[in-house]
Amino acid sequence: MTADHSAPAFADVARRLEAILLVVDEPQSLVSLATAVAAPVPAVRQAVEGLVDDYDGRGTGPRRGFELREVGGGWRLYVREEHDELVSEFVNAQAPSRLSQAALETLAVIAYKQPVTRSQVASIRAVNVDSVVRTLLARGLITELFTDAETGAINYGTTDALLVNLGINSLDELPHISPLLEDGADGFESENVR
Amino acid sequence: MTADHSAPAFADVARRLEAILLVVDEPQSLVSLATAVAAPVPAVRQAVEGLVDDYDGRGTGPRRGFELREVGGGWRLYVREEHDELVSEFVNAQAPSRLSQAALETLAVIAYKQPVTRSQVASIRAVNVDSVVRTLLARGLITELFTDAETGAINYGTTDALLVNLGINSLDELPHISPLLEDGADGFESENVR
Amino acid sequence: MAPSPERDATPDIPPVNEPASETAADGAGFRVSLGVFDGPFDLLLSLITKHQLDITEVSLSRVTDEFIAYLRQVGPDEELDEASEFLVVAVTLLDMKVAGLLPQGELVDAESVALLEARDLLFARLLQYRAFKEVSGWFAGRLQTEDRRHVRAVRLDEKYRRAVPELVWTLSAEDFAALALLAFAPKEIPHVGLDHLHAPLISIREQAAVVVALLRRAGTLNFRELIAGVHQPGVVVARFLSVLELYRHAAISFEQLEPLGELTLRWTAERWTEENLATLGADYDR
Repeated sequence: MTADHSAPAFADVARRLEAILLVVDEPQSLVSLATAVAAPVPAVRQAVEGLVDDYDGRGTGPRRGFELREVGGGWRLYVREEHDELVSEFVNAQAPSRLSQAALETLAVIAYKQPVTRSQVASIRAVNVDSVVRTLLARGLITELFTDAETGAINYGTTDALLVNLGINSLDELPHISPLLEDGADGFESENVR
Repeated sequence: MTADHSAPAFADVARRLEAILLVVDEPQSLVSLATAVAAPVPAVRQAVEGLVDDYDGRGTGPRRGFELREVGGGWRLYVREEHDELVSEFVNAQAPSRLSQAALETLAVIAYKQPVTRSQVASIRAVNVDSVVRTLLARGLITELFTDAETGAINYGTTDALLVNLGINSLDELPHISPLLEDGADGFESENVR
Repeated sequence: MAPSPERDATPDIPPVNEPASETAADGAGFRVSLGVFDGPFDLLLSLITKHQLDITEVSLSRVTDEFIAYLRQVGPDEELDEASEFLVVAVTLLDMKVAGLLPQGELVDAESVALLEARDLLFARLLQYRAFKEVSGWFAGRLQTEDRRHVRAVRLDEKYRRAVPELVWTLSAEDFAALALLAFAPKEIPHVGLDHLHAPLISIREQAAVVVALLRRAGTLNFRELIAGVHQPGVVVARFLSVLELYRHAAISFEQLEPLGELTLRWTAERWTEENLATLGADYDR
């Protein structure tokens, strides 16, 4: 509403964003941030970009020990990477158990092929994937998207939690493998190869 | 250790303090902070004071939406008071007045299985439960009981607030579902055939 | 999932990814330590990598031989579906090899067309599998990097928590227990629904659970009582089979005074755990 004084309004939005970012426990989209600080999305976008620069030391201040990152579809405060070890020691963090190679490959297939059924994944990997799918579900990395009305097969897709775990903001940021896939596309789409 | 170059060392301590302060729940004493960032207490005191001024806008940067405050003998980041209302509204808008089905089921699992870790609950529910556990914690329906010395996993249990909501005096008054619990799966006592 | 590492394993054989040492003609030249591979494509890829060859017809015959040799090591008691996955690939490879050995006539007959298609399909799937295998390395790296990151996730201050609207709670203790039952119910990954194709499958184990529950409560029952109120013939059959199984486990005894006469069942098990139930009727699973 008081959009006449551009500079103070911007600073104001940035300060309110800082307050909100301090309490959130999930990535917040620009829209959700805009609602929270009662400002239009473009102003919030500008303020967020300003804060990123600010914390990265491209403003008047120093490069902070924390940073503002866009991950998993939203913005959150992170410890800057160079201090990760220090913080790990302090919080005595346990390294979470790693995913098996089979789980990683299955996850990759689901990420690129979603929505995809278990039998489609199995035919790409040529092995049974049931237990691996269960692990990925329990980790919250994949989710059931919908059930095929005709076959009753469940279609799986990846979650925002996967994006967060990969440190990316959207599936578009996955590396390109389409050239390889196009080669192989014909034939196996017909799915009853066994 | 490299206390010869006072200025860069100070900045360095301040940045590491920022990293630690970003992740702590509880106010941290100067001694604890000094241990965390591996710097002598006087240097840490100086850096903390520097950060207070910095966040309050008495340095080169703006007055931040958060502040560094000493409360109960320790230091922690707080939302600056002038943004309290904004944050309250945000939190309020985020928290529905009813628990979701997922949250209720997770709560039930914790109630009957306590003490229980998040990953145990996740494997019973076959979904990731991190965010609902946070919700239940925030609602005061569950609490952290203790941390497993070996695995570092936090064990959760229910609170008196749950008992009050259920209208019972103790956990013993929860209706029995023990056949299910003993072996976790085959609840055949209930005789209902598909 | 992978074949068990013990059987037929020859541990002193170099890993398959190593550059090809000359292992040619001597039949048993190529041995793999079982358990290394997670599937036929995995094996095929390893063989191809081992010979540092492109997937071309030139390499095909050799790779086929080694693949078949590997398959021979997979014993007959190997998991059926696992072995069959390997077999499908092996048959395709063999077909292709045979086609390569035979002189090619000018006439393109239906069979060779089908063979070409099979080859293209196999190659296509192999390429695809390799693509996913490669990209899974990227996933592993990213997950590992991000595991080390720390995000701000602190408890909400008490004063903000108080701002949260009062929780609306409508469940009684009984509702809550019912919810718990629901939550503890085993969550099998649902299978593709085939109900529209076949009669629904009836589990002997589930029926045995019912029989056990009924008999333990009553002590003695005749079979008619055991199937009282059951209208599905399949359930009756399953209950009968589970009675036989329970007899085999010495959990019950039965009496029948005359042929086709009343069958009286008595619960006799001194020790009975749910584990017995879990393995019961396993013979009928396939």
